[in-house]
Amino acid sequence: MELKELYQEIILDHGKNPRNLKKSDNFNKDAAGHNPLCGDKVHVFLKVDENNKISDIAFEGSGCAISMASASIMTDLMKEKKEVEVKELVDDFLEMIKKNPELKSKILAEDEKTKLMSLSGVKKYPMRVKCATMAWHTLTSAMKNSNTEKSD
Amino acid sequence: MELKELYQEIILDHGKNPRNLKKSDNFNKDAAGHNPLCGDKVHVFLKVDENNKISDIAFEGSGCAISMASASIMTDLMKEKKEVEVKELVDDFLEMIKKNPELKSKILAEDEKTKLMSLSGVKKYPMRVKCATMAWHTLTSAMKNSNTEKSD
Amino acid sequence: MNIDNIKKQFPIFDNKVQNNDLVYLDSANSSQKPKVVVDRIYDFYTKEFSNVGRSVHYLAVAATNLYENTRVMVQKYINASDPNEIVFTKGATEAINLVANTFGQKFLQEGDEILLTELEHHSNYVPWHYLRRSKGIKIKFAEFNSDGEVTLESIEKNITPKTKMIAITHLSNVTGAILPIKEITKLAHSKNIPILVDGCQGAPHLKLDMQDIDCDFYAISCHKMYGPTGLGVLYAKKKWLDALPPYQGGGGMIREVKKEGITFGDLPNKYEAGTMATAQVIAFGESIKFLNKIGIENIEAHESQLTQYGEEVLRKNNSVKLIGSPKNKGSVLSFTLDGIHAHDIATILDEDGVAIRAGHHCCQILHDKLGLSATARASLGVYNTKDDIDKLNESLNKCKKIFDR
Amino acid sequence: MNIDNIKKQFPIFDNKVQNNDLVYLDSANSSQKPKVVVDRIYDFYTKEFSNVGRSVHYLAVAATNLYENTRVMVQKYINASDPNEIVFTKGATEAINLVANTFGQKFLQEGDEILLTELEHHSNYVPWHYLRRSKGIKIKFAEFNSDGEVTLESIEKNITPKTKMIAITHLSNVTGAILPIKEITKLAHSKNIPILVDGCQGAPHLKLDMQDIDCDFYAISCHKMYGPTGLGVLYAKKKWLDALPPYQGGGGMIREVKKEGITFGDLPNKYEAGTMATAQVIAFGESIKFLNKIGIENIEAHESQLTQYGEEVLRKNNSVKLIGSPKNKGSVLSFTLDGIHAHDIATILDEDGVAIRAGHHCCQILHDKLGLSATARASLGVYNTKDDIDKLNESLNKCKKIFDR
Ligand SMILES: Cc1ncc(COP(=O)(O)O)c(C=O)c1O
Ligand SMILES: Cc1ncc(COP(=O)(O)O)c(C=O)c1O
Repeated sequence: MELKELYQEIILDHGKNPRNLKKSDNFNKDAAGHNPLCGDKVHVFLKVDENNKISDIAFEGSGCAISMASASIMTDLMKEKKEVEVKELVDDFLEMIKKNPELKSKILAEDEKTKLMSLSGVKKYPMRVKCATMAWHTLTSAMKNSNTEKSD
Repeated sequence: MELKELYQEIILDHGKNPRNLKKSDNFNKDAAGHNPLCGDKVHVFLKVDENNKISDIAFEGSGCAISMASASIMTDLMKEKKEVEVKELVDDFLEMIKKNPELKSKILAEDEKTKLMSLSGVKKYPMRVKCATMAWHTLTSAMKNSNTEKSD
Repeated sequence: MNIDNIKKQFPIFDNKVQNNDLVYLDSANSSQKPKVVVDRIYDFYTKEFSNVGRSVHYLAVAATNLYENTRVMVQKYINASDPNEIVFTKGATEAINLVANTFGQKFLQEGDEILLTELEHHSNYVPWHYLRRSKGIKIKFAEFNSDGEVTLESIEKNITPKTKMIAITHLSNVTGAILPIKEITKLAHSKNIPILVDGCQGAPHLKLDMQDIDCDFYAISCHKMYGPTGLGVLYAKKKWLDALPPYQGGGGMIREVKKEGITFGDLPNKYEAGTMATAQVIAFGESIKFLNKIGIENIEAHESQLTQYGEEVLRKNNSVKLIGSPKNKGSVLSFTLDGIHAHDIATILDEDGVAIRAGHHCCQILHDKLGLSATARASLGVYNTKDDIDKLNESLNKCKKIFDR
Repeated sequence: MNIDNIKKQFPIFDNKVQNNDLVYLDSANSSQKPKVVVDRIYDFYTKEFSNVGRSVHYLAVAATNLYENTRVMVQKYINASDPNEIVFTKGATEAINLVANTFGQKFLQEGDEILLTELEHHSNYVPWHYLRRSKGIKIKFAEFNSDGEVTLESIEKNITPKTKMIAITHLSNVTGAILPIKEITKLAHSKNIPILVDGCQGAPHLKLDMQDIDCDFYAISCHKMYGPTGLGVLYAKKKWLDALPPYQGGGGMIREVKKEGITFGDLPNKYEAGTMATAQVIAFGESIKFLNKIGIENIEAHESQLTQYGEEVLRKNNSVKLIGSPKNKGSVLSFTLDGIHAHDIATILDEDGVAIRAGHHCCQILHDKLGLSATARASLGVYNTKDDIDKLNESLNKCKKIFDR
């Protein structure tokens, strides 16, 4: 059953007990993401040090298991990553979700890759892809320190 | 062929050479009618005397054979008619065009009735009914001395 | 009324969806279409097609008659007093925009107030919001109570001498509450305030009588009413359609056009600019016939039974929390499921062929107030059965199983 | 290209109309629909129906994909650079209203000028007229010459430093003149003026390349393009759709909704408020495929031949006077007949199954200038043949006979 692939134990675990879900007040970059269709929200907070390295990362938000798990796993993996690495990982993840069968980046350890690949189940659920990618797009915005919200 | 009923000789005659087609400047009531779909126009001018009788009637306008013939025949028949008679004739004509097989009014002579009944051919052409009735509606407006045009 | 027979009139249920029988519980979003409606579209395009009102040839005359006949059918169905009170729009959203825009232009000034409710769909808020920006008007929201209802009192409390329009839903697309629109209209009129009813959810499920309700405007979404997409109806009292300026400008709605100025046509053309949705209007006539054949009273009875049954079943399921418990409730069952997000529910249910909606259902203000980012919603139509509710409940239990691993 | 085969793809020609073969010469009003388009509507409603973009169940996902695929098909067909430059509307009239309204709101002030032409359809005048009333702008009309053409010079002459928008037809629905829109766009842009092209008559007949034309806005009427009624397309450069405010407000086009304020969604949602014409959009995809299969170059060649033939035949008929003789002429033949009003012509032709249009064709300014209250118009589509022209001519001779009694 494909549902089991979508809702793997690791997803349910991160979905129910998301890591790094807290308001960090020790950050210097942040961005908010929002899926207007379903109301899911995520706000990513970063502390980027003088070497362009993420020394701390956290997020706030609410959403479905997929989006929470994705933000949780992402924040775990991004800790201590340099800006170029962050970019590489985000691209690699988005490509994998869109089309590639596997992650290509060499930055992650095998167990980290396995963790991330647990999100690949959404490929068969096109309407849920956004749930998995929202945190990642928001991280990209945060690195640019541009808030993705637009005001009227 | 039904077309022959629609375009009877009398219609063609009145359509090509409409009677009373002139700008009268000796009038005290008038109204303009307009079919926005086809652009047909008619302007009816009346001189109503102290006895509420139409002592003079004319019209200006342009349009199809049916609308011109209808205005022409109408103006011919309305001369020297009293207000109540005008109303009766208009109602009778409109009822005939809509549903009655014959004219009911006793005001007209037989040959006048025949002339008017020549317009009954439009019954089979629903989109052309307005062509036949426009002048008559405009006459009603003119009797009330209310201009049917609305301005923005 | 034999409900099996009715379901048979909807071809969509003849086919499997992903190897499952379709359990369609998303009718508040859009209803399925009976065969008669789809056939009408087919026949119109293949045998009778022509544009309406513009040409005098045979097909054009016939199409115009069919089009105008539908206007009369709608008039009769909602018991409006005049066919010219029926304006065809592209949807309920456009109908409300039309009213907000033209009413705003003519009658609203800075500081004037529009009274909505917290139950409103975005389509009955955003158009008024525009007037906040362009005209400096204020928008007030009558609150809903813990049952998810908006009471007459809640409306009354929010009326001030500056209230210029009350715009409220007939039937909430989230809590299912049926608002006392007749009483609210009476109240509004006693203070000389016109009222717009967003009838998107009312029209498919409730008997409508415009002269009895006496509201000034009523917006209908035809695709939720067993009709085609891309069509809506605005009912408006003739005095308003006469008084308000035209909305969109174009062919068909003018009287005379000169370089210096333009005069506008009479009703019903004034508000129907450009080529209209001819085929859709004509097909919607079949939706009306379909509804009339079953009888709206029978539909009300059937759906009310089913809604009650749904409430019972879901109440018994301890993991489910229903949103709202209005005394007067329409065919909507919104809920949350312990610890499982609505999106996840919808995905899992879909695997069993159970189609529901998850999200804020275009009612963010309501969801904000409830502190929920999303809810799941099962909504009913004339073709639904108790079996559908049972299948919904089974699938909900499956969600629990998957998440409780 | 075998034209008989193409006619066979249109079911309307399988049936007699009032015992006559249908000679349909009213395509500028609305075109007939090929079977593939009608079938697509039927199949969508009976097998695949769901609302778009709002639910996550299978049918909704599939419908959303079909809907968005059509956006891409339209983008490719008109060679726009981005699918988000395609906005679905209820018609070309709405498309132009959308631009006039939002552009007016944001960029126009009292005294600003909009430049139209005397050829414009009411749909490309009335929306601008509204801004005359609300904003105090001025409207200028570039003149057409004795051939019924608007030249680059005529446009240039009317541009002033106050000109803020040029809005012109691609192909006149009365004289058939094809305007040099690429050159006019270049001229407009050299003076920093954006340009809207009313493409209602251009889109069904001419090869379109938005990036080549480089216009800012292009309005399309799908029902004239072998597609369903109730649908239009607005092409607009992305920079404009980003810069302009939203038009109608409702579900689907928002980002976040609070009691105090609203933020709006990104493209393509920003301009598609409420439930869209899902079935129509999806079916329009089939119209595009149909056009692609024949090839627009082949259609252009066929129609151009036919138009020339029509001009020849009607010129030879001494009683007929053609309206306009533009060098670059599209599939429209407007004319008058000595001493016989257009309405009478249309009625008599109809008796032979020949469907034409009579009236001012929503171009009163043009007709006023010509001193005519109405003209007759035969307009061509891909299914027409020389035989249709011959039958038209025969019937015109019959008109003479009836009137010359
Ligand atoms: C040149 C032109 N512009 C605009 C329109 C209006 O298009 P629609 O009625 O489809 O909105 C038409 C068709 O009637 C047209 O021919
Ligand atoms: C209560 C309510 N109002 C308004 C709308 C908008 O209707 P439409 O999308 O058909 O314009 C809907 C449906 O989405 C609704 O449920």
